Amino acid sequence: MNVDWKILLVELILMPIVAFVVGLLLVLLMRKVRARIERRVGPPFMQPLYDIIKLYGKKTQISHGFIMDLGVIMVVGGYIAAEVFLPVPGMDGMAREGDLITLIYLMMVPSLGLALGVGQCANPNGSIGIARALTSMLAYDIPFVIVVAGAVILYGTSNLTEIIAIQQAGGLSSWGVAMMPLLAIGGLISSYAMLGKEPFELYIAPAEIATGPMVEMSGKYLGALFVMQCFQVYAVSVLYVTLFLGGGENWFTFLLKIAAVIFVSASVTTIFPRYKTEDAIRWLWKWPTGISLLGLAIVMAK
Amino acid sequence: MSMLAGNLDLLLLTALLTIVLTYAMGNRRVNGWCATGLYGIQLLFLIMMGMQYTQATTNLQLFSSSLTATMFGNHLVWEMSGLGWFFAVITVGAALFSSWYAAGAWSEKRDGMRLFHVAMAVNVFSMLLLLSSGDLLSLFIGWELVSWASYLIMTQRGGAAANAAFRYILYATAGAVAILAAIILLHQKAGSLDFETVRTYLAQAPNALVWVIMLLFACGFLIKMAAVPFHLWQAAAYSQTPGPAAAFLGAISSRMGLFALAIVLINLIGVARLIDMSIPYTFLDARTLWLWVAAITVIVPTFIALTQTDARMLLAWHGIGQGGYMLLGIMVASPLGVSGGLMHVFNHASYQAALFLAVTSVVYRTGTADLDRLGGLVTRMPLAFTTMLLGIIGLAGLPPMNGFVSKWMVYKSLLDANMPLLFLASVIGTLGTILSVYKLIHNTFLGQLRLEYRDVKEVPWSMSVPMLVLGGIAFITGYLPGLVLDMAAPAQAVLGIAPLPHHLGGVTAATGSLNMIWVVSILIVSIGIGALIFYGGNRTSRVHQFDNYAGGHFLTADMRYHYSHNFYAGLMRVIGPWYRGSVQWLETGLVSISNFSADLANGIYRNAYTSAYLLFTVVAGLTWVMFG
Amino acid sequence: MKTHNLTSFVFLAGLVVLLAALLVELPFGHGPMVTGQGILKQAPQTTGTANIVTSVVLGYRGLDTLGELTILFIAATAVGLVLGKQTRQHPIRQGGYILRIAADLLHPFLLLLGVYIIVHGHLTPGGGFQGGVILAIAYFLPLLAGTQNIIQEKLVSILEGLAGTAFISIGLLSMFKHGDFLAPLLGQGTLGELFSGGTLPLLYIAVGLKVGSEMAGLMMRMLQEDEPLA
Amino acid sequence: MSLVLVIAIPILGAFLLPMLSHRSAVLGRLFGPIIIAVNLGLALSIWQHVTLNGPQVEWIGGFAAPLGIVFHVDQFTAILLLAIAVMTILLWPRRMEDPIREPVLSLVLMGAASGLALSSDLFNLFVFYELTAVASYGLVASRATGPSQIAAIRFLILSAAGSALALLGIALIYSITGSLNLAYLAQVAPTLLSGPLGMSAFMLILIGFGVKAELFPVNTWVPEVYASASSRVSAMLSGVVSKLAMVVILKVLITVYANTSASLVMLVVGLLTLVSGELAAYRAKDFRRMLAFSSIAQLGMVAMAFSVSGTAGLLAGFAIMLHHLLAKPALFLLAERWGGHLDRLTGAAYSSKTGAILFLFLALSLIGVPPLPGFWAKYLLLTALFGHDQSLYYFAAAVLLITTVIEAAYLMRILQRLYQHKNSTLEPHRASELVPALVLGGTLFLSVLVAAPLGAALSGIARSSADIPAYIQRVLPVDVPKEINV
Amino acid sequence: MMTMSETQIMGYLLYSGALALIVIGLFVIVTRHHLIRILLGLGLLEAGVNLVLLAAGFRADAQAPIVTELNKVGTSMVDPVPQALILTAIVIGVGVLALALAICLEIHRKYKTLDLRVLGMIISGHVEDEPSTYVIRADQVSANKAIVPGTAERNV
Repeated sequence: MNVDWKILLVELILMPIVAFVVGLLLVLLMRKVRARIERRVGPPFMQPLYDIIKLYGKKTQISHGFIMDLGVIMVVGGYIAAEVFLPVPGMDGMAREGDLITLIYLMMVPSLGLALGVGQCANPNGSIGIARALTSMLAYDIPFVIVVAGAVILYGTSNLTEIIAIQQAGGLSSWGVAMMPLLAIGGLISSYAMLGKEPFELYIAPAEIATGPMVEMSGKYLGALFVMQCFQVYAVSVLYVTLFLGGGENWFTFLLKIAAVIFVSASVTTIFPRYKTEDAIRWLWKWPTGISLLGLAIVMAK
Repeated sequence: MSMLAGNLDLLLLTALLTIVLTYAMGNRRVNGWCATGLYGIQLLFLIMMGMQYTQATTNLQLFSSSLTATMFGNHLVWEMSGLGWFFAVITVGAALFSSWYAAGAWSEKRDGMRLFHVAMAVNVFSMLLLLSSGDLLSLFIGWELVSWASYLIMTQRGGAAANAAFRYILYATAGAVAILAAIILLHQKAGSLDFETVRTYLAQAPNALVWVIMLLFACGFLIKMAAVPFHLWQAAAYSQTPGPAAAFLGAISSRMGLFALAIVLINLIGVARLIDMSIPYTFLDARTLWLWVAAITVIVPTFIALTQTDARMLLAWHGIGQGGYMLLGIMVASPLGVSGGLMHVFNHASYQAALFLAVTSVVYRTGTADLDRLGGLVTRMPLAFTTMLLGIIGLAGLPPMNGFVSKWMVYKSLLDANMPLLFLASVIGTLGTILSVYKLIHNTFLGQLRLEYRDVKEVPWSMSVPMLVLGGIAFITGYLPGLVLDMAAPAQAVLGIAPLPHHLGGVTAATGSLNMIWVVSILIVSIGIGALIFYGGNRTSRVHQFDNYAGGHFLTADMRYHYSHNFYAGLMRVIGPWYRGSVQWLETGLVSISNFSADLANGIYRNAYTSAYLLFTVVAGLTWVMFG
Repeated sequence: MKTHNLTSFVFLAGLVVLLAALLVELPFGHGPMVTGQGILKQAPQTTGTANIVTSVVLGYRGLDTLGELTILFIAATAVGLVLGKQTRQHPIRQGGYILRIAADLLHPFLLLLGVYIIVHGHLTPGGGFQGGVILAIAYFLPLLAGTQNIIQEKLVSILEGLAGTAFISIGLLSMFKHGDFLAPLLGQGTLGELFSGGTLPLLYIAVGLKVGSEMAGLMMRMLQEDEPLA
Repeated sequence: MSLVLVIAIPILGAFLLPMLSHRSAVLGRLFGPIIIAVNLGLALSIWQHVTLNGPQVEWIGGFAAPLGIVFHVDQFTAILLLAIAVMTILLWPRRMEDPIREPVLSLVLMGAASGLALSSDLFNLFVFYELTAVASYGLVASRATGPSQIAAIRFLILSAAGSALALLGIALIYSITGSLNLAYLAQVAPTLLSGPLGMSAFMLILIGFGVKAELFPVNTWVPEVYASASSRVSAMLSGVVSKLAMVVILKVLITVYANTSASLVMLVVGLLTLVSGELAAYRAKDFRRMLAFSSIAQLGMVAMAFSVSGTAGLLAGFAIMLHHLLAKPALFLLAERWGGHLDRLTGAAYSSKTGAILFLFLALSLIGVPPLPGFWAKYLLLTALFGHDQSLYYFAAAVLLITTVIEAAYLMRILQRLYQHKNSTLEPHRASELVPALVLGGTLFLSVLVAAPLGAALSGIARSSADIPAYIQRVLPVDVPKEINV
Repeated sequence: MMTMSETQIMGYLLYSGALALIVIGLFVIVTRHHLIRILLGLGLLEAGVNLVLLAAGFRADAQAPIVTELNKVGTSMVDPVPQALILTAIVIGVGVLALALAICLEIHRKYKTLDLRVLGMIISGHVEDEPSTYVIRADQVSANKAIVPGTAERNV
């Protein structure tokens, strides 16, 4: 494997940082959009960062045992690992060593970590929250997997860099969104659920934190989860851009695209109420799954 | 050394010797260690054979034994091919770790250890015999031996175990007669039973006949694999046996079905033939049929496992489901798929054994495997927890464990073969697995520690070491999957599949490659970074495990607040109704039919007017021969 | 039970039809008597008995005869086995005077008749079986008539044993002399005379004694039952 | 060396035994075994003679066939003779209510059974059949319990009526052909006996001898008798006598009625017997009844095997016969202590270990687990059935396979009970039962080790037995004219 | 000597007699319940069969197979073989009958009944077996009524 080690090392260090920064911006964007829709001013520019720093600096940090720590470590570490498999303009990172499927499974490691951590702090509400979370993972991953399958079969490869290359070579008409619009819709909806946005936000339940997974998460535990949120928002949006919007030709269009994705999701989700878990499952298994299957059929027909 | 190397007789004799010695030693403690040592020797012989593959130019080398016989005109030979060797390594390895675990503290103040070790040895021997069968008849002989040996190992605890084993042996006999029918049909048509003749005959046999033979064989072998709809027997039968035996069975036993099925479907009939054997009035062909059987076998047992409340039952059900992945990979019959399927056999053996042993450790200390009555043991039994963590990550097929690699290969081969629905099915299986294994580890080790288990201690080293080593194997083969892929290469060659280009870290394919060295290293490093960030924050203060609040209300340790029962209530509310469509009715229907007709027969024999039969028969018979 | 009888009737009717259909097919009166002709041709020379049936019974089919003797023997044995030891001697009801006298008078004549029939079995109709039965009756009649029991169990058992042994040993003898079991021995003499037919008359005497003793034994054991059957 | 001795000596012994035991009880007690030993020696010498220089023929009394009675012995017959003698000595009653009469019956049974094996004259076969029958009624009734005697009388009625019908069949054959010699009949059969008349004669003979051959549906006596008679008698009947009745049917079938319709009849009868036996055994509540039903099923398998014409069928039939000849008596001997309701068996394995292990072995062999002999027997049968390219034979094979599962079900259920829990009320087996059973089981086990040469030898035997023209040549050296015009 | 038509008639007579005996015998065996009657039926059946056997040996215009001055060797005689066979068959019948009667005696001593249905119920386990505890009233046996286990009451 003839890679330039220095460049690779730089990339490996740079990509998570970029992801973190961009993730912060995206979180900010989401909160801003929401605030604007709700006729509020919204947080200042540095607010997300401040939150994290504040949480890490808290005085009382209650730990329920090593596994709880391990859990949040896995949460953060898993996403850091995931980021280097997501190609961004100029930086492929590990994308050649592990493909789309690897990435998806890497992105499941943090949820397992979270589950472990929450499970360790013997709080029934936490466990219930985890049960909710895993259930809705089952719910949204099914349409998402269909989308992935469709994309891989359409592009004939599961290597993200090549997927990007194929789309950019063909121009706008060969973007995923043009080639497989239905799958694009399905992917968008399931990405909302993945991000825990309305109407699928029940499992994170940020509004009533006492009955969600984060019930015992105070201080830097919650901070780690905030970091995770940044990474997650970044990862999901970049993945969507990579699959459907032709990746990033350069940093400008790249940021534009992911911002667009987040903007759309933020603005759309704001107007929705919240589903119960069961209803979320039913809905996700009815509409996005149906749409994606239809799209898949079209892709197969091609 | 050279005369030792690749000597099948030596291997079989050692296996036989193991039976004799374990019987002779009886219930002494040393028995277990001796058995373990003998398994070690067998593993050594197998490794020597493996060496020969590295030197040999071809992967098709056979290790023939001097054991042959000629019965009624067909010549039975026993010779081990690469395929058999691969499975044999797993078999002996599983036996090694199981008996190692059983040899230690576990066997103290426990009678029937002789039976345990003998049953294990008999299993290993018969499996080796099966795996080294050189023609269909010797295959059948080995097959039956394996079935009855597993019956022996299942039934040893008596009571419920005996009933489960009884159910198993009925299924097994049904399968065996199906296989026997197929074999004799082939013998009549092809004239001989050695693989070469059968292959050449099947190549030009009419489709209908091949269908019949294939279905008969497949029924027999799928029953051993407990594929849907024959899946009812396995979980109970495996989980009721003593822990280490359950580990052994769960690791390898039902893979014998896969071995035989691979030989018949891939090696004898051939995938090309399967593909052009289309099912009338549908757009399906034979291969698609088996692929879907495999996919359903992935999904159904996994979601049954999701509902289990006994740790061993849960694991056993997952064992069935994982068998589906192997069958999927092998039936895809692309280099990637077959390697994935075969590798998954190894990986599954490693983490499944580890999981069973971990659960056994919990049972050893707490006396129960009921998921509703455990919890919080992580602080008490950290090593068992570690083993189980490694195990469930492997079982769920997440990086960095080896389960991920093989499953990745199966997914990839399915996508490359343009089978998105099967891919979807297998991923659904994985998601279900994640849910249920989290329930397993959560209900066992996390959450509230029950008061009665307050001063439970870690299991002794003699038990914890083997299971940790198994977990370690699961991790290392995940880190360097090339090791296993090298082992699987000869097996793949035997099945007539092109070799898979791979390296130590994984596979490189045009359509997306995987290099676990990188993936795992990155994951480790980034978890390290995560740790840095975490410990960079303000220092934490531990609270006692019993110091818990919920909703601001203090929870006393004696009250039960561990959220374990009916863990996925919400999900069950949605998918619960779908569990009704089980195939239980098939079994019960058969049983009631046979009972009814049996009563009928008894009635005939209990009639008081027996001489009337004479009259009736005479009249009927004369009418037949005179007018019929 | 009614249904059972009804079905039986139906089937029996069917049987009648079928058997009738079979029997009318049979070549009555002119069937191919392959064995019979051969025997009729050979028998006078080979066995030298005027009564060819006898030569069949004791010569050509001597083994069957041995078999049936054995059947009688083990039937008697089995009867003894079944009825067991517990059958006790009970006082026999005395018959009327005339009956007893008649029985006593008839006894020697019956004996004589039986012996005659036995020894002439190879010349005239009749033979060991018929004569044996008469012998048995000769001993049984007084028993029925209620005079004292003149059959000793011991005697009977010894007699049946000896007779059977005699039959077989004649057979074996002929085997050692002639090479074949039950082959005719001692030259046949002239056809139609009393001392002719080689060993066959001897065999018939053995048969007669055997049958007589067996029948007597059977009847005796039966008689020792007192209760009438419901 | 004359063949008749095999019959004459036991009968002679039977005649002499009462007198001897009146002389001295000890001598009488020893006499039976001595006679059997002599017979065993005779059988051995016959067997050796036959294996050395081929099948033998003997004209009784030197009267040339077809006029007289003919004995014919080939290797299979010789093996049967050996088996009869061996089984008689193994099942010889140690302690008996009646020290004189039971040995007499057993001796006669041995002689008559040998006669059944040897004779090739239709009526002579009938006589020996009746002799066997009477001896076995006596033996069944010898156990002075009510049920055994009821069973005996029911058995007697059925069997006597059956043999009357068989005699009717023989009479029909005689009036058609005018001869009773099987070889001669084999010659004339195609012209004279292939019509409905001849076939109905076969039907009558089949039904008549089928009573003792345990063929459906005239085998209703089997469970009663085996459940109530002493287990040695049951062993003798199911092990030896039923086989010999089957051999008689076989003789008639392969010599005279070697046509498709007859073998079709055999197949159907065998199939019904198999199915009814296995099903009934599946629900049997009593160990001995279960064994009885399973022996019915085995004989059904034999009948199915003989329905396949040619060497394959004979080979399969012989294999199953010999296997069952060894396995079932051993099981009946075990049943001596294990009779009664199945629930009594719970935990019996802990009271007599050896018995349980022996049962396991025999059960596995009966189910047909390779490489035990039972498997090879079933394998041969299946091969024969599949070799016959007819749908009905395929169906028969399928049924056989399915019933194998049922067989496994009931045998394994017994095993479950045996090993269930430790407190058992049953007393362990006595040596007098265990030793013969172990001898039989051991023979079976040894046959596993020498399976390959054994199989080769057996197929040779079957080949020689299936060669009918040679048989005719041996029995009728001078070709008898088919019709003698009067 | 006998003409052909007479032969025919004789044959019909013989065979119809034999047929009648066989069928009546079977009828008794099948439909009666009393052991003694069944044994009598057995006797009839055997007689019929023997008659068929006898008829097999018959020849038109032939003598008895006994060589005397009247009919020398070579004159046409009837077939001697069936006669010998019948002799054997009869004796066999006698033996079987004797044994059967003995068993009947024994059974009657034990159960005080010879009704096959009751005995059948006893042996097939519908009524548990304890010898000499069954009293079957005579009317029940004589009248062809089914005897249910309940009516077989104990006498102590």
